[in-house]
Amino acid sequence: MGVKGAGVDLTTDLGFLKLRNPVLTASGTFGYGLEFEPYLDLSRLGGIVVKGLYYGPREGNPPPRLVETASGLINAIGLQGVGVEAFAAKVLPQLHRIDTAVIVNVCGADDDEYAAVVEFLDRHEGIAAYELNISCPNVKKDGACPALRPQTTYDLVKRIKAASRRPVITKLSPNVTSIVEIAQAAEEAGTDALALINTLLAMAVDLETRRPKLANVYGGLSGPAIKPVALRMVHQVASRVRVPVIGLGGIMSGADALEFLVAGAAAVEVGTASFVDPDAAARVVDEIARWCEARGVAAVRDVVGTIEIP
Amino acid sequence: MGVKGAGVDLTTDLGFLKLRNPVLTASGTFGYGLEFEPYLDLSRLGGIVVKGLYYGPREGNPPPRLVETASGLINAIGLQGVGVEAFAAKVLPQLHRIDTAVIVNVCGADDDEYAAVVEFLDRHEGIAAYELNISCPNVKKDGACPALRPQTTYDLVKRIKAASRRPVITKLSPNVTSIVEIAQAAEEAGTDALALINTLLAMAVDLETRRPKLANVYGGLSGPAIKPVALRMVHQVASRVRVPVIGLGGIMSGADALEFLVAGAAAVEVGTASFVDPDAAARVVDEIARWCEARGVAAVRDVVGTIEIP
Amino acid sequence: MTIERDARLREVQSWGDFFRFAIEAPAAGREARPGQFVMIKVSEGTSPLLRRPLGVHAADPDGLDLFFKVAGKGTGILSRKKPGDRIDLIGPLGRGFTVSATAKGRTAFLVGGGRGIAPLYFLALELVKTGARPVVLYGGRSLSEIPLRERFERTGLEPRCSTDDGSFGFAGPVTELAALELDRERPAMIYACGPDPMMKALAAIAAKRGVPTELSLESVMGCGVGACWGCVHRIRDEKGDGWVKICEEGPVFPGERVSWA
Amino acid sequence: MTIERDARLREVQSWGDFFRFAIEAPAAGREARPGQFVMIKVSEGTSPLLRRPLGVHAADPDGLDLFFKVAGKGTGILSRKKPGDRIDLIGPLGRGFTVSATAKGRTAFLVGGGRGIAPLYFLALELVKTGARPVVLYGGRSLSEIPLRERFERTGLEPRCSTDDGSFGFAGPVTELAALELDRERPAMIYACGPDPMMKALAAIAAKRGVPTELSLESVMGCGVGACWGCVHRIRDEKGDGWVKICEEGPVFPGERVSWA
Ligand SMILES: Cc1cc2nc3c(=O)[nH]c(=O)nc-3n(C[C@H](O)[C@H](O)[C@H](O)COP(=O)(O)OP(=O)(O)OC[C@H]3O[C@@H](n4cnc5c(N)ncnc54)[C@H](O)[C@@H]3O)c2cc1C
Ligand SMILES: Cc1cc2nc3c(=O)[nH]c(=O)nc-3n(C[C@H](O)[C@H](O)[C@H](O)COP(=O)(O)OP(=O)(O)OC[C@H]3O[C@@H](n4cnc5c(N)ncnc54)[C@H](O)[C@@H]3O)c2cc1C
Ligand SMILES: Cc1cc2nc3c(=O)[nH]c(=O)nc-3n(C[C@H](O)[C@H](O)[C@H](O)COP(=O)(O)O)c2cc1C
Ligand SMILES: Cc1cc2nc3c(=O)[nH]c(=O)nc-3n(C[C@H](O)[C@H](O)[C@H](O)COP(=O)(O)O)c2cc1C
Ligand code: FES
Ligand code: FES
Repeated sequence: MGVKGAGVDLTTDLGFLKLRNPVLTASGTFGYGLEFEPYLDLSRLGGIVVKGLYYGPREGNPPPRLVETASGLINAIGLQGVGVEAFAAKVLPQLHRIDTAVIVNVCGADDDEYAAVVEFLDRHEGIAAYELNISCPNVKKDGACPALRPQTTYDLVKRIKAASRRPVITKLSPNVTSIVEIAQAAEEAGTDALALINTLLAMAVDLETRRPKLANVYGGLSGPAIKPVALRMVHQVASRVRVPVIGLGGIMSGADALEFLVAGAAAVEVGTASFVDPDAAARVVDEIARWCEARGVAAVRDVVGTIEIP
Repeated sequence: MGVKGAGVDLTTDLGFLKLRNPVLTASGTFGYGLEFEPYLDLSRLGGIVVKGLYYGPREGNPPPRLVETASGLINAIGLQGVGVEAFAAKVLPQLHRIDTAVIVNVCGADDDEYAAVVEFLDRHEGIAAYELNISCPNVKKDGACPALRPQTTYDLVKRIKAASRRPVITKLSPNVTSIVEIAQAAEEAGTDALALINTLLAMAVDLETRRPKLANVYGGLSGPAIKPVALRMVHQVASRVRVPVIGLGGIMSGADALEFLVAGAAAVEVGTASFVDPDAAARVVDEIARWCEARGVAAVRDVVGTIEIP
Repeated sequence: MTIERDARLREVQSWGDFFRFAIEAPAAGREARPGQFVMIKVSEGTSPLLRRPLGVHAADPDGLDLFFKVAGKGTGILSRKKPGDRIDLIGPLGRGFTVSATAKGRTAFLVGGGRGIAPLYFLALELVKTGARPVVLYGGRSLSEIPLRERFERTGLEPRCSTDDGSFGFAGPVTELAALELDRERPAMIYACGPDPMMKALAAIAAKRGVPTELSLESVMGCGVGACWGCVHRIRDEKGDGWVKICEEGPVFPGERVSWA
Repeated sequence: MTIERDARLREVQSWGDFFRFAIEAPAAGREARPGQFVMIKVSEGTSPLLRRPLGVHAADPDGLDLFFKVAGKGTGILSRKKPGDRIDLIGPLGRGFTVSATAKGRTAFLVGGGRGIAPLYFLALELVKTGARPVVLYGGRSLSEIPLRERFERTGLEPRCSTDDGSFGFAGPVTELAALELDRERPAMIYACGPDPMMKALAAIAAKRGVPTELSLESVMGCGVGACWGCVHRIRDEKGDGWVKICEEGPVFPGERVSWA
């Protein structure tokens, strides 16, 4: 084996989907994937979760849309996007030539729109699964979204599972009292997997102008600052559901990713890190492989959920 | 006026309590106050919130109790403390000679213990108010505490208000779906003020040993990392309750403190910052005064809640 | 565009809060065009977390120059780097100025406000190469805020300067100076970079006289590579207004396409 | 104890991962006693957020020395500081070794493992001043891990060394070396600093022979001033076991008071 770590088996089986390795890119932090071709070989990734899609094209929020905080980033993009038609016509065909799993992050103003998105996309090929974004804090007042209540989570997931011919990954919000309750509601409704966490509802104030730094007032906090909350939630959920959990939140390195795997995640997503280093996700893959090799771990799956609680 | 900023009126009126300035020290981050006498003049602070007190002495959790994260700190001290009798006998008398408001952070394993603590302390002088810690994530499983539900919050606050002859500040947990619901429940139950936020339930994993880095598994995340979440919650609550809100979470500087005041906090607490710089709270007072003077702000209260939402 | 994880800082020149860095980065240097920018990681740690965008101030096959003003934390950390230190940059990025828009022999106005002068030096040199005649209008708050004067003069370009406080050159905003110059002479093109209010005023002045402009816009940037959608500005096209990513379609836009709030 | 926000780094000496810093900090230097420590802010930013505890390695009226091994992020940043750089420290903190516990003319064993040797150099010098006879036992993984040998020798102290790999001196853990030395000679006191397993073993060895010990304990420290209750170790007193803050009552404790998990 030439490359260090090349001998390690990184394949990851989510049951409904086999991945080359457990590293996906997080929705909204990797564009439609193609933006990153100059920086890394996309076929080295486990998969790509594309930017959140509503049915129609969306304007998004006015700027400022981003503000940096201590080891974090608050965003209020407002899911600006091209809509399903343009996506299917312009983006999907180009993604076909890339040998990696393409997962579409599905959004909606209401349950009908979510359903319309998957029904439309079901008619197109080249999509491995849907990631149901029921947790975007940047579109409604006070960050309202279906993922804040077990019932709304259950209803939406049930509806989408019925509407869709593809596996559904439900992406949860950390802005809840009991992430386990929400996770279990999604599981009961038949989700094939869970992804957590989305961003923490947050705010920044410009002291000189005495205004919010974001035009949208509130936004979603991501990056290393939130990793300890994400790890806790992944650990809480993984031990209490049967479906695979995809962990994310502040992953910047292979070591970060491995911590999520140890805590019980079957796979991970790399988000904000891709802004700092466009090739971060590929580096995470390499670092995971090297770590496994150095420790004599033959297959990365052997690490999943191995945390010992003394 | 000699000192820069000395001309600015920093006095803060919480209604039930007048403070020299809006800067308090956060419970558990300033010991019993006396530990800091070598580093700053305690009488320059608006007040001191002492370490959480249970009725009896407590062992606390085994070490490791602390782990650093990106711009943050996770702690699982488990409220080790001397108990009310030793506090009243040894600590309180020494605090008498210091000319600053002393606020006692009250804890309990159940509502009865909370009540017992205030009933005991009510018989002693030199306490300006109680801060009801209904939100410590480090004592029960999965961070369970009364502040996670409106009803348990309401019941406990009601009980303590009836039991106590002193004003009660209710300290809220950020680990909830709707901080506003909890805040309103505490207000209905008659709390005199609200303090937010306590720590975010978090976890860190030691990749090499594949164990949690904290003996307690989960702990509470504090420091600059959580400031954006704290500001958001203070802003959400301040505009929806009539009682004064005390803001905290990641305040390291006068500018940070002023952001909380602008967002609607009547006063602030300095927490983790005191670990990094034992004189941080006094520095925050100075920086607030200097900022006000430079901007021609005559009284700091004129800044409170002045945020403009465009 | 490339990721250069260990480009080297070769030379540092400074004037108060302003710094010029000469950086050894051959690949980026060869590729860079005027108006393009690079994204720099100023710290190894996680705060500041994001890279900072800086325009290419000059470029040659060995590398490129940056010219920046300390605006806060990130540029502050950057300014403390010493020759020999590692520089982690991505670039060149974005679409720059259309050098060819000014024909051989024709005049172009290059209007720079404060740190906005950075990319215009590179542009001026390229225009000279094509045989066009760049006229540099350089404005700042005061004399200390227009430190690149000598650098332009050394290349034979005589920048016409303005200062808000009148401490040097024309007393007033550089946009007023531009208006006066436009009454004397009608350039083929106006290229500009500076704070939004200046750009907005200049666009209006140029439009009134029917002179085409290219404006380099600024925004907070999360990624610089078109992935975060954080850097949008209101831009017109056939289909009307929309939020356009300036890191990707810009940072340089034809003045008539830019809508101002 | 004082906060010295701008103490100056005067001199740096290094051996691989080990560093000795001579710092100009008069107030702290005058006050420091062997076994006390200082809390150092290694970065201006928020990561790492907390100060790092380092023992006082030597002290005089001009300031103090530190001796540390790069263990991670914080000590890594610290190790890159250069003479003339600012050092932000609080100290001296905690309760050190009881120098007077070894009477004039009596022998004391000073047992240091790895970086744990740091405070014992200071202690040895103080013991010599009081007319006691310090015998230094210095252990490390290999020759490269016991760099302070020469420094001790220059002061006339001949440290007896051990290395786990036998690359220098006694081959084996320093605790075994201590056991052998104890069979030859019975000191008035054993002072020790090193990793927990070494301290635990040493405490047992000394107890068996009835020799009193003082052990300097380590723990992650949030504040160093007794405020966070994060640095506790299991310590015995009249009332039995309890979690005791080592930054306040320690870091040095009589061996018989320390309970080991
Ligand atoms: C395409 C492009 C090219 C640029 N070229 C140059 C250049 O050549 N020379 C130069 O000096 N500056 C340039 N800038 C501006 C430079 O990027 C900012 O000054 C820098 O990012 C501020 O970072 P900081 O950490 O020092 O300040 P911060 O501490 O992040 O912020 C300080 C202040 O600057 C504002 N700010 C932050 N980021 C930006 C930004 N990207 N654009 C505008 N304002 C910002 C903040 O809102 C705040 O008010 C350019 C910006 C863009 C978008
Ligand atoms: C009272 C006291 C005196 C000390 N004196 C010295 C000294 O003179 N020379 C010296 O080299 N070291 C000394 N240490 C240890 C030193 O404080 C740690 O090595 C340092 O804090 C590690 O910080 P870091 O950021 O480099 O490592 P991190 O990146 O924080 O952690 C790296 C590894 O070190 C461990 N660690 C972190 N903090 C401590 C700590 N406070 N104690 C023990 N292990 C820790 C972590 O668990 C991790 O495994 C002392 C510790 C204490 C408590
Ligand atoms: C700029 C930005 C845009 C995002 N857009 C989406 C989105 O469209 N859909 C979604 O489910 N999550 C979105 N997220 C959340 C991320 O996918 C991820 O859940 C979050 O950032 C935490 O991971 P990180 O800390 O690694 O970034 C976005 C995050 C950022 C920073
Ligand atoms: C070590 C430590 C101990 C704490 N103990 C208490 C406590 O006893 N009672 C309480 O209400 N909050 C306690 N807190 C929470 C703080 O008071 C504060 O709410 C939190 O740290 C957020 O503020 P900060 O980011 O400024 O530290 C503790 C925090 C830390 C870090
Ligand atoms: S900076 Fe991220 S899209 Fe432009
Ligand atoms: S380090 Fe904070 S109490 Fe000891």
